[in-house]
Amino acid sequence: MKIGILLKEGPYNHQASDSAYKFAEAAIKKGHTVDAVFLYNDGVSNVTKLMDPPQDDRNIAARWDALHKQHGVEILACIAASKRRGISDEVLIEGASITGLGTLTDIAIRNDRLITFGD
Amino acid sequence: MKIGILLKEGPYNHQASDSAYKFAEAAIKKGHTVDAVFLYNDGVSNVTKLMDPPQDDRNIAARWDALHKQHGVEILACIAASKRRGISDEVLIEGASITGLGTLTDIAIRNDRLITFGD
Amino acid sequence: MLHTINKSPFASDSLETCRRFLQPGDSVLFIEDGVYAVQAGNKFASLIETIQKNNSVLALHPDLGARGITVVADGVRVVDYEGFVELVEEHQVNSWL
Amino acid sequence: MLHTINKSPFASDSLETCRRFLQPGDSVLFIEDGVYAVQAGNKFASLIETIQKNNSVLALHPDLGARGITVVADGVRVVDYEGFVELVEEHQVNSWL
Amino acid sequence: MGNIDVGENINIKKIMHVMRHAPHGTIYTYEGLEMILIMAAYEQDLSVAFIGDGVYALKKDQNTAAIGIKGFAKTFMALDGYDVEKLYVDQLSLEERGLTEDDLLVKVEVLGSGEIGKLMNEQDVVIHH
Amino acid sequence: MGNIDVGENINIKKIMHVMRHAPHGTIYTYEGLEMILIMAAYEQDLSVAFIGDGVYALKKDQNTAAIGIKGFAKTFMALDGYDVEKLYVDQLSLEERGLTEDDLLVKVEVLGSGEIGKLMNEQDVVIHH
Repeated sequence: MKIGILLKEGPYNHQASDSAYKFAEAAIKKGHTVDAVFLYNDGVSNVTKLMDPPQDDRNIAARWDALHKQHGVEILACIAASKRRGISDEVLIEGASITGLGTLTDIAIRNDRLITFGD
Repeated sequence: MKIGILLKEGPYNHQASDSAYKFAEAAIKKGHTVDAVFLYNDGVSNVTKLMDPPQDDRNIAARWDALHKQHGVEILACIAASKRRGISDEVLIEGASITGLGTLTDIAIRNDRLITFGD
Repeated sequence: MLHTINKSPFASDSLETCRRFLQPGDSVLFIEDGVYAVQAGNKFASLIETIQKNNSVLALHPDLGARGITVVADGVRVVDYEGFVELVEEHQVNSWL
Repeated sequence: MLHTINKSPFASDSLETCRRFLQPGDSVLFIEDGVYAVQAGNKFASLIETIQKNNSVLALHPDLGARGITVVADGVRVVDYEGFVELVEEHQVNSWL
Repeated sequence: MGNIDVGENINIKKIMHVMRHAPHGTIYTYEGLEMILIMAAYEQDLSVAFIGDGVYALKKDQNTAAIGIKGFAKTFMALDGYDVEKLYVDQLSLEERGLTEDDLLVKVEVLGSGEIGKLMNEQDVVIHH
Repeated sequence: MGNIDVGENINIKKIMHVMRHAPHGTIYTYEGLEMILIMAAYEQDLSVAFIGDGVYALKKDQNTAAIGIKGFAKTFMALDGYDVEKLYVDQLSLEERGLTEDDLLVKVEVLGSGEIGKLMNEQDVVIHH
C-alpha cells in the first residue's frame, strides 16, 4: 500500500512529529511504501538543520533526514508556510525539499491513504 | 510601571505574537516601560531573520526588531528552547539575543508585572 | 487579580476551569478566541451571568471585531488595548493558557 | 473509516464532536493525549461504553504506557504501531485535530 | 466540472476539508483555505465541512484591522468561482453558538451531523484544519 | 530558605507555576519543569499548582520508551531537593480523572479550587505551562 503523511506541527512542542515518525517506521516495517511526509503549518519547522537538542534526546530533523536517505521517503515542506516561519534552503536538511501545495495534492491523489498528524 | 512579557508561541500560527506586540505597543504609548519580551517554547521562532511573509502581511520578526531599536525593549529567546527548534545566532534578527532562563527570573523579579501570551 | 482567557469555551476547558479559581473582586478579560464566550445568545450566557455576580467581565474590542461579534452579553465591558493596559496597571495578571 | 483522536477529552471538544459524526462500523483509535479518554474509571466511561455499541474503540499502547495508564475501560482494544498500520490498511483515515 | 463518473475517472478523488478551528486565534483556517484554493485547480471532487468552532470562519462582519492580521473571510465567497461548491455546515455547531444561516457570509448547506458523517465516510481523503 | 519576612526582603517575589497540560502530547509541562528548576536557584517564594490535565504530570508508572520521548516524571520527585516544596493539586481535577493521591509520584497538598484560588490571588507572578 502507498501512504502519504501530512504533518502539521513543529518538532518537540507537539507529539505529532514523533507520532508521524513512529507510524512511518511501522508502515515501512510492514512492507508498505511511505511515499512522502508533507509538512504544513508549523510542521515546516521539522527540517531545519540548526536544530540542536540535548545529546540524550532525539534529533527530529536528523531522523527525517535518515528516513529519506534510507527509505526514499520524500520530506517536503510547503513553501508558503516555510516563508512565514523562516524555513528556507539555507537551513534545510539535505533530505528535505521545499515545494508547493500542488505537490500535496499529487500526494493525496497518488497514494492509497493520506494520514494527518497535528495538534 | 515596568512590565515584562513572556511569549510562548511562534509567529503566525497563533495570535499570541500579535497580541503580545499590540499590548507592548499600547503599554509604551501609555508611558510604561516594557522591559523585555522573553520567548519560550515555540515562542523562540519569533526572531528568525529568514522569515519572509507575503508582502501585504506583517513581518513579525521585523516588528520585534523595530520594537527593540525604537523603545529599547529587550527581545530575548531562551537558549534551551531555541536549540531544540533550530534558532541560533546565525538566523537571529539584530535586535534579539539568546539567553538563559535565569534572565527570565530576573525579569520576573525586577518588573512590576509579568504578563504571558501563548496558546 | 486579572485573569485573561484566550481560548474558545467551545473548544477548550479554560473558561470552565478558570472560573473555579476566581476570587471575589477578580476581573476576567476575554481576548483572542476567548471572546466567543461573551457573544450574546450562545450557550455560555448563563455562566457569564453567574460569573458577573462576583467578578467584572471584560472583552477586548479588537478581538471581538475581528470575529464579527457585534453584540455581547449584558454587563460585559468592552475595552481596547489601552483598557487592557489599564487593567494590568490595577492587577497582577493570571493568563490562563 | 478510522477516526483518530489525539487530544485529552478533558481539555478539548474533539471526542464529543467526533462522536456525533461516527457511522456504524467506523473505528475510533485514541492516540497521544487522546488516550486519557479510555482510562478506566474516569468521567468518560459511560460515553466510551455508548460509542462501543456501534463502533470499535482502540487505544495506542505506547501512548497509554507513556502516560501511566495501566487499566483501560472494558472492551477497548489496545494496539501498538503495527496495529495502527493494520487499521490504516483496512480504513481511510479521519484524524480529528 | 459537474458530475463525474468515478468509473471512468479513477484518478478523481473525493477530498473533504474539515474546518474545525475559529479564525484568527490560530492560522489553521487561513492556511487551510490556501490549501483548498490550490487543490481546487486539480479537478478533484472537493468539499468543505464546517464543524465546531469552524463555523465561525464564515461569520459575517469580521474586521481584523485592529488586531493587525490579514482578514480572509471574504475569500470563502470566492470558492464558488473555483468550482468548490460543496460547503456543509453542521447544524448543532451553529445552534450552540447562537448562529443561524443568516449570520454566514456564503450560501452553505446546513446538515445534521449524521448526514455530514455519511459524507465523510465516503471520502478518499479527509484533512482537518 | 524557610519563612521569609517579606517586609525585609522586598525582592522576594511570590511566583506560582501552573501546570495545565497533560505531559508528552505537548512540551509545555517539560519545558515548564525546566523553568522551575532554574528559578529555584534564585531563592524566590516558588509554588507549583497542578490543575486540570496538569495533574497527569504526576501520575505514577509513566514509561515513555515506546514513544521515543524522554520521560521526566521523576524530575518532579527532585523538586524537594531544590527547596520547591509547595506543590498544590486541585482536588476536583483529580476526581474527574478517577485519580487519588495514591496515584501520584510525589507528596503534594490536595486542595479545593477555592483554596488554590486564594493562593493564586496572593502571587506577584503566575506563569501557566
